[in-house]
Amino acid sequence: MSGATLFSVSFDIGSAILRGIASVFPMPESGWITNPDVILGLSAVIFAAILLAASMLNTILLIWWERKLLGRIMDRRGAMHVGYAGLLQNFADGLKLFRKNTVQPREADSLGFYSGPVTYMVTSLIIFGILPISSGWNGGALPLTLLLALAIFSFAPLFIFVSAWSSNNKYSLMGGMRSAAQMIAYEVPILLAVVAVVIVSGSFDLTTIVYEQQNYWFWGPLFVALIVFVAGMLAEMERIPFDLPEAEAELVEGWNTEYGGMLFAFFMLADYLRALIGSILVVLLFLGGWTLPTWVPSGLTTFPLAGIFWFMVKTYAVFGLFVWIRASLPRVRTDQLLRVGWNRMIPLSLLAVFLAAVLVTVKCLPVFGCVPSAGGM
Amino acid sequence: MAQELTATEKPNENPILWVTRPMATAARQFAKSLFRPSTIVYPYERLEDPKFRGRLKVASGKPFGVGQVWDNYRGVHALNIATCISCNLCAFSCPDLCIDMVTVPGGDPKHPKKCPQIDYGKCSYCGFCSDACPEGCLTMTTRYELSTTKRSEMIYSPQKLLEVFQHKLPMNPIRLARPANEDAILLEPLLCIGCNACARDCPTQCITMLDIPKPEAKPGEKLPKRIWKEPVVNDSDCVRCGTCISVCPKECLFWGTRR
Amino acid sequence: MSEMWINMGPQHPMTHGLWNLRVKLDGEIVVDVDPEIGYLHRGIEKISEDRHYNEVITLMDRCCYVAGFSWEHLYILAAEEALHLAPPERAEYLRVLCDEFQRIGSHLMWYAAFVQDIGLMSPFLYGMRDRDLVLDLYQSYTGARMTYEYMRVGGVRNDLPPGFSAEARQVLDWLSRRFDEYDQLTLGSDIFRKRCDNLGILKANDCVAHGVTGPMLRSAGVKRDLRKDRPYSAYDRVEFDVAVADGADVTARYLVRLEEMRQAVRILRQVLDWLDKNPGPVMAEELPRWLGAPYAPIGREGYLLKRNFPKGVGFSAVEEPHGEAVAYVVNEGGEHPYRVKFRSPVFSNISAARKYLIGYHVADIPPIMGSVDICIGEVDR
Amino acid sequence: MQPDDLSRHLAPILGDRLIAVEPFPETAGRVRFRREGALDLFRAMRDDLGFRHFSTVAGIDWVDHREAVYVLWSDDAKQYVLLSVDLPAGDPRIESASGIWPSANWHEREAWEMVDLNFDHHPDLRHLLMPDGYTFHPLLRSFKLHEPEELEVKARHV
Amino acid sequence: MTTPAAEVTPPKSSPDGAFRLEAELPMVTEPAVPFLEIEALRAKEFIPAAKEALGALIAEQGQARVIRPVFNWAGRNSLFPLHWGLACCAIEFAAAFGARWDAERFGVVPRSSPRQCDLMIVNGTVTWKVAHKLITLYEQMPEPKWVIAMGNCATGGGPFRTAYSVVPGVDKLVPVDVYIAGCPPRPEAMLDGILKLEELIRERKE
Repeated sequence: MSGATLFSVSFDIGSAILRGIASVFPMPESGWITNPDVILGLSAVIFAAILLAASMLNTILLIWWERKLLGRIMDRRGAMHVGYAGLLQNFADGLKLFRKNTVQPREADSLGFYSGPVTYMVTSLIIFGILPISSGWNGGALPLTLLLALAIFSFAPLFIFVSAWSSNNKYSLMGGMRSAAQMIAYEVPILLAVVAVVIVSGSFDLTTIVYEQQNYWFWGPLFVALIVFVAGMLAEMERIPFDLPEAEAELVEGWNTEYGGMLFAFFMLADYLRALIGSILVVLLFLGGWTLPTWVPSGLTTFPLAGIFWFMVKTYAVFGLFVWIRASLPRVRTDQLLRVGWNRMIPLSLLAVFLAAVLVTVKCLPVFGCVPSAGGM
Repeated sequence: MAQELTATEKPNENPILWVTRPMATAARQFAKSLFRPSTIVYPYERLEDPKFRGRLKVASGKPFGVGQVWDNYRGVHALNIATCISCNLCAFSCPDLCIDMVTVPGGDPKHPKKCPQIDYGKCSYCGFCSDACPEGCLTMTTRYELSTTKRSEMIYSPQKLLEVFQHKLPMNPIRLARPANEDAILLEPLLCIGCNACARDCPTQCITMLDIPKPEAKPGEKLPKRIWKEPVVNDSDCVRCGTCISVCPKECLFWGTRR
Repeated sequence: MSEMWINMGPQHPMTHGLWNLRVKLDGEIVVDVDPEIGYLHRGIEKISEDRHYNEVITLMDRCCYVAGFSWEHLYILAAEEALHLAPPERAEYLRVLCDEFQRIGSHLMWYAAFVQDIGLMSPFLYGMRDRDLVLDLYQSYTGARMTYEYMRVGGVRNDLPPGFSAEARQVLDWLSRRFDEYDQLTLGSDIFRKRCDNLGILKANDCVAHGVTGPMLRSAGVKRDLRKDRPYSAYDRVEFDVAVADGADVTARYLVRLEEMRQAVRILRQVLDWLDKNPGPVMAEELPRWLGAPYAPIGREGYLLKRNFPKGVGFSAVEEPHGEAVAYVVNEGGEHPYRVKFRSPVFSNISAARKYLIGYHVADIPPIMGSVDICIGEVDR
Repeated sequence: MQPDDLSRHLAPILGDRLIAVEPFPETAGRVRFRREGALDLFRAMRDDLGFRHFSTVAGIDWVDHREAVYVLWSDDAKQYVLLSVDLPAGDPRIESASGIWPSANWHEREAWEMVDLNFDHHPDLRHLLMPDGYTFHPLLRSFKLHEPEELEVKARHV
Repeated sequence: MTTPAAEVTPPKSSPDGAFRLEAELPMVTEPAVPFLEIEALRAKEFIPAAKEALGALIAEQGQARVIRPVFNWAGRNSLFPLHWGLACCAIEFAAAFGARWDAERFGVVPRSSPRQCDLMIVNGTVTWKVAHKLITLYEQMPEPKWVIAMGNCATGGGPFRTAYSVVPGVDKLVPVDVYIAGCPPRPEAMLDGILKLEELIRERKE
């Protein structure tokens, strides 16, 4: 595993810029420009910018992917006239929403009304800083990446509830309450399913977890945990069949009923950011991250940025699964959702933890490893 | 009858996994529509194009439209001004009162030629007018794109309807046969004053004024003051528009069954 | 949270039309409801009094816009009775053909709207796609997709175009395969069953007391179908079963409607067979001059002489896709009907909303109201 | 069920409040009664004769008087029956049927709104189709429709 | 007596060859446009828009003039209509979002909340009872916003314009940008109206 990493790339860019500046203006007192700390600071900024651009681009691509896939499942074409095959459709949507007025309802709480979407968006973006995309392509190499990611991920109900309450609309309020209840209910099974992964891999670091999957991906031995995790993620992402907070049929648009213009765009983007994060987590925890099995031809794994490529392919495939579920399943009801969450998912996740413990103790993991892989990319 | 109650019981199948069956159905549909969804890319493809006509292709899973859907579609009218006889029947038969008869150039000054002007903001496309048109000059075409930015552009003058006609769109081929026991225009001779109004205004010129013998005035009786002519209607040419009845000053013409 | 009233409507995704459901909620539980209609009241009964008998047909298509044929049929039956006319037999069969195709089209529209209410996305598209095929068939012989103006007092406007029968059979084959697919997407999913079983229960006694008719009534086990009980047109000459279920809940209504579509396919095959074999006139012979439809110069200006036409009262009832519709037409000898009164099935079905909504969750309102199959045009008229 | 059956059954109950039972095509008949006997007739129809389904009530304005036509259906006989009652135009009151058939509630509201028939003891006689405060009764013959004011648009190509 | 019945009589002479009977029609095969090409059909429109933007940038050097074409492009390609159904036209409105016409191709996605909409398609008869709600909904939509009067009832009351309860034309309540005639208009006609509105937005100057 050699070559460029995300940080080295941004470091190179930053130092090149600063060195260029220093060479263009060879002033005696400009030595501070090439100071390593300054270069480091600038490269951090560039790093963040690249991350932001990449995550936004991916989110928008994800929306396009969902629209096209949904269209095909529904026997139609989906967006196709704006840009090639509708690729620019979501840019048009974003630009239009950016231009539109934002109407604040009378008697709405402006602090919560405006801060809700922004914080919702920002917390979703933060997670991208710590998710590894390929070996070396991550921001913070913290030892507890997984926990941090899940912790930030579960901030969302708070902000949703704040913005729902602030918009002073009954539908919003009901949507916010549903959202909070549902996210809290599904936090526990998700965390327990993650515990199963942690037991098997022995680490809270996402990069380590991926490297632990070099020999076998975890989806085989930890199938129960995968099921629980995917179901929980569907609930966290508020997608059909668990899209109750935005249930279009009864609550007009759920908690973003009163939001229009850019704030609505924030909600929309953050929703899909969370969907992207959910898909990425599934890939990282269960599908071997950026690694491929050993039996694939080596040409597929050695081209530049192959890790990122395969990682993206897997992520979009997992999201395609979510879209497929969305296209074919009805929405459940609140009480059913909570009942499933507390009565089914938690026992199931406990079972997953127990199975993981048994597997580790008996050391029979490779038997279940469906995709033997010698990793190394 | 084999069964009396058909759907009495809910099918109580136990799904293996509660999501598999609908997801499998969706996947099957996805596989079908992957390369050719049943969408018609409207501004570029049109259902009225010949390639969508013809036989139905549902068997292949691509429902694209049925047969001669378009031949008798009721869209914008086409008016052949040349054959219009200004009989007013279209305006009479319009349930929505959207047809005005306006003067078009071409008539003689005494009998200005009047052709229908249609307000498509009121028209309900029922086809009564084209059914009523005796000469077949007002028909409905397959044109349906009528969006405008001004309300006034929705009013189609006879000239504009003529333009539609000149586009030679497919027209509604269904012509209704005339009822065999149609009533005819009858005359109450005692009331008639022979004023020629009916013959003058008849759009088909099927009324001729024939001389009638002037009766001898009996002593003490005063002859009615009138022209000694009487209208005779040629039933085979008459289109039953009722113009003669409406212009008759003495209300001496009426509908009835000719013996 | 204490109880609160919320307005669901007039612009709300649940309504499928223009009406307002005021709901009193205790948390997520419905405590009280108050349906409010009239947002689409267009005065059809009043306008009919100013219209010629045949011109009322254009209003009938727009009265119930998903079941135009059925309402044309309803009005035509009453008007013919009021005017003492009888259509030829072929016209009766053609009307049954229209009615049953309309039943399929209306139920497909219902299916598309209903599955959207419980959050199913793709079946909406499938339902609309298959409905478009049926609409194509309408268009091929009436010339319009939704507003047909096809039936006339004394018969129907025109005969079927050549080749119609073969195409109709193809569509029927296609549809009967699709019905199984629909079942896969709904009944095959456990979530659907969990959502819809034992939901919106309205037992047979309540149905009868509140005037609820149609698939809602039949889903409660009452086998009342005017096509069977009081056959009109050619319904006594075709074979079919009345779809009945006994759950009285949303699933039962779903089953009844799906079964009705299958029965409609069965009826249509028989009717098409009959029509293929028996050509004939489609308009009655002895029509009064001003009813001889196409050429009637209609006495707008009032100069046409009033003729002595026998007075009469027409009463008709048809089994519309939504339920029992009744028309009452008074003919006072003029060119216009003196009074036209329609009874809409959905009108009564909505009025019983208090009976089948209270006690359920707010999330249950859309599927329950969806299973009622609301067409607000005929409710408000 | 024939008109004779109806009159045989109803005559003892209603007495002189029953005017006649006329035959009506494709129904069990048309019962003409005086409005004083409304409740007794309704009860008899529902309980004794099995007309448990209240279909509709049509109000007709005959200028000099008004008429209410009730349409009922019996699942046993599989027949409709029409009940017709004449009400004076100045005082069009009649007993409400909504106590007998709950479904009559909305139909009577509509009849009151449209044809101005007053239903006594109706639980909730308020506007149904028209907005609150609408003072006209549109289906009366004296209420005339008129074309809306003409748009100031003229065709451009004349 | 000859039959007075209505009959289907094929046209005796097709005046222009436009009539074609069924037997002469070719069998429908697959549509001729290939798969990828059809997706790219309207992509070409983006290039003129981009050129327009660039040209404006070079010619005018003014910020507003540069940005306007881009935003107009965005605005006209993502019209969110309000999801509500008034009457008959609402069914055709729904059919236009069905599989056969698929209005989402143009970026037209109905939203239920007026705050997120920029296009109100008045698809049916507007009665006086609902008039003030319609105005409220229009006012709840954020600028810029457009109104399409779909069908004759919204345009001028249609067949019901004489009725006591019907607003004769929604332009008496809200400003209307595009009228679509038809009773009801076909889904294609509705799409045609939306395309006409897009042309309007393309030349927008504010």
